Amino acid sequence: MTVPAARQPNVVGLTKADYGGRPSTLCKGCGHNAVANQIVQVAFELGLRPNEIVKLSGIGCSSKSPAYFLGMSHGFNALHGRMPSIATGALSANHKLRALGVSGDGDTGSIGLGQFKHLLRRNVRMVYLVENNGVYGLTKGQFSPTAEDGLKLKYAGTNPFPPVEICAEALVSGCGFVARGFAGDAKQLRELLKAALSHRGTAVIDIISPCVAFNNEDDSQKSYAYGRSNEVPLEDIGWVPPQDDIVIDDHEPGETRVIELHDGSRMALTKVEAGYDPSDRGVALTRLQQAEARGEILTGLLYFDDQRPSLSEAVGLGQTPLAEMSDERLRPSREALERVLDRY
Amino acid sequence: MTVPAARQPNVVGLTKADYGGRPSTLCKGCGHNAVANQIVQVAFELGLRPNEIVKLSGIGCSSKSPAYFLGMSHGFNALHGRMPSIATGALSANHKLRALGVSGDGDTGSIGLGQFKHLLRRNVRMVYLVENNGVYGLTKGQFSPTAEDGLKLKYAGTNPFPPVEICAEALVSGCGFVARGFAGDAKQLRELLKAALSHRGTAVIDIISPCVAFNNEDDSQKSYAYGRSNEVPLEDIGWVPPQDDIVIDDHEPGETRVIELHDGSRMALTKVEAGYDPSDRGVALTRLQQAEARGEILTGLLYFDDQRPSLSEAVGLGQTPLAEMSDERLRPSREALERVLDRY
Amino acid sequence: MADPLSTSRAATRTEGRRVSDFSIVVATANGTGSQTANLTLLRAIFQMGVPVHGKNVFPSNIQGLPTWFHIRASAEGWVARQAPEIAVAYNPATLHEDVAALPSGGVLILNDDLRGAPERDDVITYRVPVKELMEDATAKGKLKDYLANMTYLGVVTQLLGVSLDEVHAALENQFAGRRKLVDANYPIVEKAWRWSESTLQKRDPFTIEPMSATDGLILVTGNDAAGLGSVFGGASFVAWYPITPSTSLVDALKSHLVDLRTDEDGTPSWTVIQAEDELAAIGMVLGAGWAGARAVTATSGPGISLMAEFTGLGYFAEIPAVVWDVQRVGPSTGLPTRTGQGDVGFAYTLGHGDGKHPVFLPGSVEECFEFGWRAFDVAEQAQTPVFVLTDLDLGMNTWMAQRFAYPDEPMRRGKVLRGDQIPDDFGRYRDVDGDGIAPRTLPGDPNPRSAWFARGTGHDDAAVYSERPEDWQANTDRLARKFDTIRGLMPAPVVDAIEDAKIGVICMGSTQYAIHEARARLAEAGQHVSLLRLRGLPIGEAVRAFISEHERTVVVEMNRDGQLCGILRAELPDLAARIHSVAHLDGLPYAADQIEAWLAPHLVATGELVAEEVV
Amino acid sequence: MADPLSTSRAATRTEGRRVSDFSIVVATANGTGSQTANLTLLRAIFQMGVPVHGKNVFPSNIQGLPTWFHIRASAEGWVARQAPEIAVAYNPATLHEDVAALPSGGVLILNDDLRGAPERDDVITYRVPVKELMEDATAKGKLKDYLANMTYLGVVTQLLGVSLDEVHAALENQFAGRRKLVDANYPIVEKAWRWSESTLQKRDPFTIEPMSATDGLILVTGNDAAGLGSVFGGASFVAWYPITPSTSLVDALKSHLVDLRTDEDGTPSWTVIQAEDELAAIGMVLGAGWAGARAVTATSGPGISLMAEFTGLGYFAEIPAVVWDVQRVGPSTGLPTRTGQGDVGFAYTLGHGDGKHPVFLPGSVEECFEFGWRAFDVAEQAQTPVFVLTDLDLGMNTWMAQRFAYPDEPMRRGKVLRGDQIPDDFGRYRDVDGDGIAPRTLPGDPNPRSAWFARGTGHDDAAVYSERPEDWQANTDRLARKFDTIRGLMPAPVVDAIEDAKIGVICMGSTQYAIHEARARLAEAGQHVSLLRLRGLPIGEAVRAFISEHERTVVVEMNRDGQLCGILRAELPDLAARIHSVAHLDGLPYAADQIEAWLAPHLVATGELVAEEVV
Ligand SMILES: Cc1ncc(C[n+]2csc(CCOP(=O)(O)OP(=O)(O)O)c2C)c(N)n1
Ligand SMILES: Cc1ncc(C[n+]2csc(CCOP(=O)(O)OP(=O)(O)O)c2C)c(N)n1
Ligand code: SF4
Ligand code: SF4
Ligand SMILES: [Mg+2]
Ligand SMILES: [Mg+2]
Repeated sequence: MTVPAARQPNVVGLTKADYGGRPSTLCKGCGHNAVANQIVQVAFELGLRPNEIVKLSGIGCSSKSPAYFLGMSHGFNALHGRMPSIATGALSANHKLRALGVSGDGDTGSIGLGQFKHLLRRNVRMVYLVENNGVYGLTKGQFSPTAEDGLKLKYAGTNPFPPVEICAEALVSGCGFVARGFAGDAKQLRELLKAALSHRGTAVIDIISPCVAFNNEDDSQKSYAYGRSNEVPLEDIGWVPPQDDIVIDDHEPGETRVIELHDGSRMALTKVEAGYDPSDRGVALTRLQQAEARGEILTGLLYFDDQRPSLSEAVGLGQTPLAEMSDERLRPSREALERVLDRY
Repeated sequence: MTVPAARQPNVVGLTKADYGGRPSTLCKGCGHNAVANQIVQVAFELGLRPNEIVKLSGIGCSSKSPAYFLGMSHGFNALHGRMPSIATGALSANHKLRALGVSGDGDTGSIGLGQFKHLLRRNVRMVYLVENNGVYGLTKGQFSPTAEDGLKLKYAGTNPFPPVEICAEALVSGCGFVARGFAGDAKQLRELLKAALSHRGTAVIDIISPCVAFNNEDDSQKSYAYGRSNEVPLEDIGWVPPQDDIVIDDHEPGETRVIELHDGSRMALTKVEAGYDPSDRGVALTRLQQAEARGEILTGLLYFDDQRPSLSEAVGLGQTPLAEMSDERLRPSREALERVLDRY
Repeated sequence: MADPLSTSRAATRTEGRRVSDFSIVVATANGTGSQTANLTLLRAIFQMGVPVHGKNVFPSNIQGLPTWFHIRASAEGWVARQAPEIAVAYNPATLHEDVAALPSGGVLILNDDLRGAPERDDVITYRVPVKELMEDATAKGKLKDYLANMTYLGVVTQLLGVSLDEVHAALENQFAGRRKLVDANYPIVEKAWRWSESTLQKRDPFTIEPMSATDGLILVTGNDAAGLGSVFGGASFVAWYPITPSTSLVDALKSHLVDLRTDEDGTPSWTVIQAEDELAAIGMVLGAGWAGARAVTATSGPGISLMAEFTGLGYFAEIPAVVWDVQRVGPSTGLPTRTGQGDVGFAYTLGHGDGKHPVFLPGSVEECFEFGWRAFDVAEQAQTPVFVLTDLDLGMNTWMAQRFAYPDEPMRRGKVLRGDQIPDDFGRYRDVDGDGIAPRTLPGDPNPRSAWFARGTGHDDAAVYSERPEDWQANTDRLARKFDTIRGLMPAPVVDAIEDAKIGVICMGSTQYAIHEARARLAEAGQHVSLLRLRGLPIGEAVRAFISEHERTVVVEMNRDGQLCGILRAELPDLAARIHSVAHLDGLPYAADQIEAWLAPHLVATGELVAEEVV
Repeated sequence: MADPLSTSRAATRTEGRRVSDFSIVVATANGTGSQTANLTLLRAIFQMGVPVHGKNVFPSNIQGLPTWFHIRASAEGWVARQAPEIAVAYNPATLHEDVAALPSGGVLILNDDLRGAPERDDVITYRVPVKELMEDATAKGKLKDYLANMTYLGVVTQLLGVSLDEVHAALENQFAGRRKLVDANYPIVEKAWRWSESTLQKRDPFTIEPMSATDGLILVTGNDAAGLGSVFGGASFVAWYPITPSTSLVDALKSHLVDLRTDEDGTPSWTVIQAEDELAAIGMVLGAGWAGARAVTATSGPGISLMAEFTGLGYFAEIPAVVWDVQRVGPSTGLPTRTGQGDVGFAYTLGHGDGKHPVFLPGSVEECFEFGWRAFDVAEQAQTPVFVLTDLDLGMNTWMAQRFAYPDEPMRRGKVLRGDQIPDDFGRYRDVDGDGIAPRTLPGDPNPRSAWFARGTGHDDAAVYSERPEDWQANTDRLARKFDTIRGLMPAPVVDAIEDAKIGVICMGSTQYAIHEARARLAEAGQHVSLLRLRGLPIGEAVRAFISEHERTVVVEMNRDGQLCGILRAELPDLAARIHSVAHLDGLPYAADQIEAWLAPHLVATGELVAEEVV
């Protein structure tokens, strides 16, 4: 596919700007902004029709971001952890729509874990993005359930619990598209987004998306948690200096890259090798475990299987979405009523 | 350990009858009754002190059963799907207590999935039994999320969704004791219960516990679902004939046994082999997958690891439970207050 | 344990014959399948043209615990609960209490295989040799126990003078004509009926005589009616989580959808999803409503609690939804198989912060059907979650009803703008008509102007996030205006104002039947009481008028705290002093004599009754 | 976007000097860390003995959006919101509005690096060369921007006549004496102060002069006070889920626990768990309460909705629990960083079915502390969930307060039977004392008789499952009796009844400050209005008496629907006609002039004001 230049209209006659949204109110340098930008780019490149897309989210900094892309698409900023049920209803009412859902690690892994898992069981056709930063951004830095065991954060202290592994959760729940990306790896993210948008059911992408405000390891020299406690009053977590985006643009398949976060802490990202076969759920689970054991984070398309019907297929919906059915089709006839009453 | 005779007092001077509860109001032949009986037997054999145990449950037929054992122990029949949070609070308030929790597959796998998974992350010290029958018993036979994909039930129709695998869920949530039993295999169940009761954190036992009233495969000749539709008015799901317990008492390790349920449908139970090493989470997951692929249900102790501290250990509680602390210890002194106020 | 509905111990009227005016209780154990026999008995009486009603008093359990089925036949058409004069005792576990509960002069039909029935020489006893009657029944084993229920059906019908033909017809109807089933059951009924005819000699005054009072009527449960009404309301998306007593509503709804809303090629014009819990169920319904479908869920008390947060979102983001609450006894898990009206206060203002919701209050199975489709119209016209509060008694018991009337107006889909209808200055929450209801657009609309971002956070009238105080206040004031518009959309109360009556009673829902009967009795005694049956909230002018016209208004409701009374007092402060509360909840439907007793003090207060007369 | 609190455009009083009586607003962007400078300014004024109060108006966002900090100095001690006469404009994004909002005669302290400030020749402007002042600051990069806030601190203090020593002391206090921090900041303050002294020439009338009005007082937020009070109430188990504006309550609670409740060997006498959501948080708290711990959770609106089902269980199973609701603006997600009182109606009857809960209504930081420990006593004495409703304004803003009084009575643990105290006929729900409160036992008790099975389902007085109507009614009637006992346990209202005043105002919580100021102004104009500040629900006799003594009662509350007013009308029907509602919610704390305006029509109605006077 040839990628149109931003100012040129794409196949559906829209420019990149047409896929933009309102100005972001997220922190400068927040990974979530980078993701939003890639969504705009991908939608533009694929020539998606904004009216065929709905944007969904829960509550959190991440969940705010749908306001910052696809301004010509309808959207629903739901409740904390409850995007999945809204998505299930909306996609049932109109299964012609494509849903692009943005959630956070707290929104999905904590309050929303149950709905997330049941959404996957039903295989609702949508792209489900988890912008994963290991913290609660909007409520100022508490641990999210995806924070590593033993992680020390200035605000939150030490985390004594094992992390919720979004990809593993998706795998055991029978999800047919499980991937992980990194907000700073635009190329990979775009590829994953494009593949996800064409998936038959629920496509989950767990996106490592660093929080520049609160994901600050206590003992890291460069963290401004450190800075705060030594030069800046600790109480003043009100101070959040703008940061630059973390970007890696040459991460090769099979390669492990160590990236440095704003606080100076490091994170090892391993991209699945070129020949990786994503068709075996068991292998995917094992690879995740191995990476975890090595303290690495595995990225790429980890599992793919589109055999399972989506929800609307499973319930046998036809061409016309429920939401577009005529009143005649929705309300049976007088005679039909009489027939039923005759049985009573 | 020598097993005392029922009428003889055990090490703590109690007879088996002392561990009994109120008469069961569950259906005759319900697997849940068999489980309750084994709990009584095990508590008696181990010589547990009733006052050191609390019985917890959610809502459902299964969750009723704590009323039918250990009548001298305190208990809390909580809300549907919410036993885990009650357990977390209760065991935090008094970490000297041992908790025996009974839930159902709907209670745990559906409404309670989120709380279940977060309980496991925190590793609250308790035995967590899921009496798994694939249906909602108390609400008369709807599918539970553990029902197999494609299962046809007279009342509920055909299930289009993949099952929630309780053991796999426990494994990915970092649970250190994951086992599966069968209500009809008393010997194995007692062994698992005894091991679970001495575990450091949360011990999960997924117990296959057939529902004689509603787990009736549509097309099985012997099912009374079949009977109903042909001889008995279907509307009358009010008819639930008493059944005998299904019992297998000679199931050897490594062996696969096909059992016949009351409706004539069959179920293949495979017991992990004698030499099985339960110390590898990855292996446990793989074995579960393999069994599933063969249409078998793996039973036995699938995974064991007691390295992780329990919640009360993680938060560093001392000898005295919070609930037993003196008012003096709970309310700081006048001077302490003045000291704080001086800072304001 | 004793049958809670058989409470009266007063001697029953036996002089002369008691034609088509008495109550029967059938005592069996849960899971024995006696429902078929009971419903057949009910229907046989109905077929004879005699007004009849059945109440099932069952435990929250599947097998073995006692259950009682009550049938009241009333030539005058009363259907409220009444202590039975005839008891069918087939449950060993409650034998003693069931016999003891009979009034002297009552009738006992006893399974003779049961031992230890207490002697009651003031009661007429007929002993049924069940084993014997079952001897040559073809069926074997467990099925035999099940069929044994047919023996009392045969005996009771014979004793009451119901012909075998009637019983056979009723059985056929009950089995929807499925031969095999009829053939398996009927022989036993017949044998018992003939045995009774030949052996028993009638010593009691109770009989059924043919009438034509049920001509053109149907027998149906409220939940079935509600499900059917929803289908005729165009329900296309249903998400729910099982809970007694709402489960049978969704079961009925689904089977009617399968029956009436499936195309020739088998394509459904609907989707029903069993959600993982009630939070998800209401979330799915709101998602579907936002996307343009007519979406409904049904639940009971605990589910309403779990729907609180999402209801607030639906209210604030202005999304249509219909929520049925088949009320059981609360608080908490309470009594899942008993009836009550305890959710009205909670549902009306469900959710934190400000907000009120339209509440339909059906009082009959006809209204369960009617509100089944009307609720969608109000939900879409007002773009808000709408509650329909029924109860277990209305929902799960079998009632006589007029054949349901086909919707008398087209579906009202509310203000939805499509394509070119969408103005350049479209703002999702702009009150262009001044009625507080702004036009909405739906996802999928090709017009780029159509897009808006639904949210539970503060927004301006273009749905853009805003923390500006004036935006918040303008928006919530508009929502208050909208609620006034909604007043006009709710069904008017049913008023029976008696010329210069001093007392007016206000009620809602299924309690009306006991109240009608009590009012008739009072009227005979010369005490006239007006009645206003509320059919929806918010209230309209009619309620104010009614209360103003009476010296004293008594709000009768089936909860402990007098919730509806509190709502009326709060909304009509100038009249509050005249508004009194009669609130009782023990899980049982009201009986007329309870109402009489509760109204007595008020009649005394208004001087219509002298204290002495109050027993 | 404009600062919502700077609404008045009336010219400000400039004749003569304005000594210690004016408001300042500091406009910056969120995330720039201006809080330190603002709190230091606040404290410096406080140290000079001048009554002062600060309100932070911030967005629901982490970085970049506008935020305004208001400081009101008032020699008379008024702390209600008042439109500022002095504006510090450091935020380019709101520069225009911030300047425009100033009253004529007002003062503008402008970051001179910002371009495009509108000309206001009716405003006194001082330009601060921030870059220049920061030039030789040691810190580099981003930290420099952060420290830049210190420049306005220096200039403002100098202009107001606050000595450098005071500022330094305030800074030390703010940094809890941490040298490094003081040394990093103070030089910049000093430089700016001296620059101001040497270059600016004072042209405005606003000054601070030393007083002794704050002697012995402290400066603290309501959430901090609540956390501290809870610790002195013996809180030992805390489960919560983060949500603004309750998060800082739990943060404070936890840090006080670490500080005051950790043994020498480091063993905590407490556990704090961050739950996965609010359903789990309240569940954990109930589990801990059942097992005998003093357990508490804190949340805000959405969390209250999610706690509905569990609250009903706590009410029905009778388990002590304390729930703090730091109210923000609802319904739904609403305005997370704005203040309101919209949960009172919902929390009071939270849960489906019948049921009412004790609600504490703290109106000051002192009461946040006091109710912090008292709530546990009531929860354990009444064995029920207790709510404490505060709000964002009280909870997150900084208030002057008396030093908190140490609890004047020992911990009341309620009726708990242990070991041999447990009678042979122990029944968990047996009302032995007739006050509706039955003694409980705790898990772990060695006495075998101690065991009982807690449940949300119907039960007899021995906690055994029961569906019997009489058991249900007896139990729920007892719960109603218990609620009457609770009336006696709640704090009495604070009443200021004015001799033959025709109007009585009833309020709750933090709105009292604006009301006090308004009443003082009215009193000057000869219009006397009584005040009753409710401190808890259910109400007691004092409320009835107060309303009876006044021709007209006006219930002032910060929500749209007049929720408290509705409760009072419903519970006092005979007085309801006299109870009027003043309900306003836009997210901002009330100002005295708003109260005056809202009361005016009522003063007219009672003839104390002639219509013409009302503007
Ligand atoms: C029911 C409910 N509880 C709590 C909150 C407060 N809250 C808002 S966002 C959030 C956490 C967001 O974390 P995450 O999903 O990781 O998003 P992030 O901000 O990190 O992108 C919480 C707890 C809420 N809005 N609703
Ligand atoms: C909030 C809530 N929703 C629904 C119900 C109704 N309900 C009671 S038990 C049950 C399902 C029980 O299924 P399971 O946990 O598998 O237990 P089983 O009866 O099969 O042993 C449901 C849905 C309830 N009690 N509470
Ligand atoms: S707080 Fe963290 S997650 Fe939120 S916007 Fe800022 S950087 Fe992003
Ligand atoms: S319905 Fe099923 S689960 Fe419930 S008691 Fe009967 S057999 Fe057991
Ligand atoms: Mg996050
Ligand atoms: Mg089950």
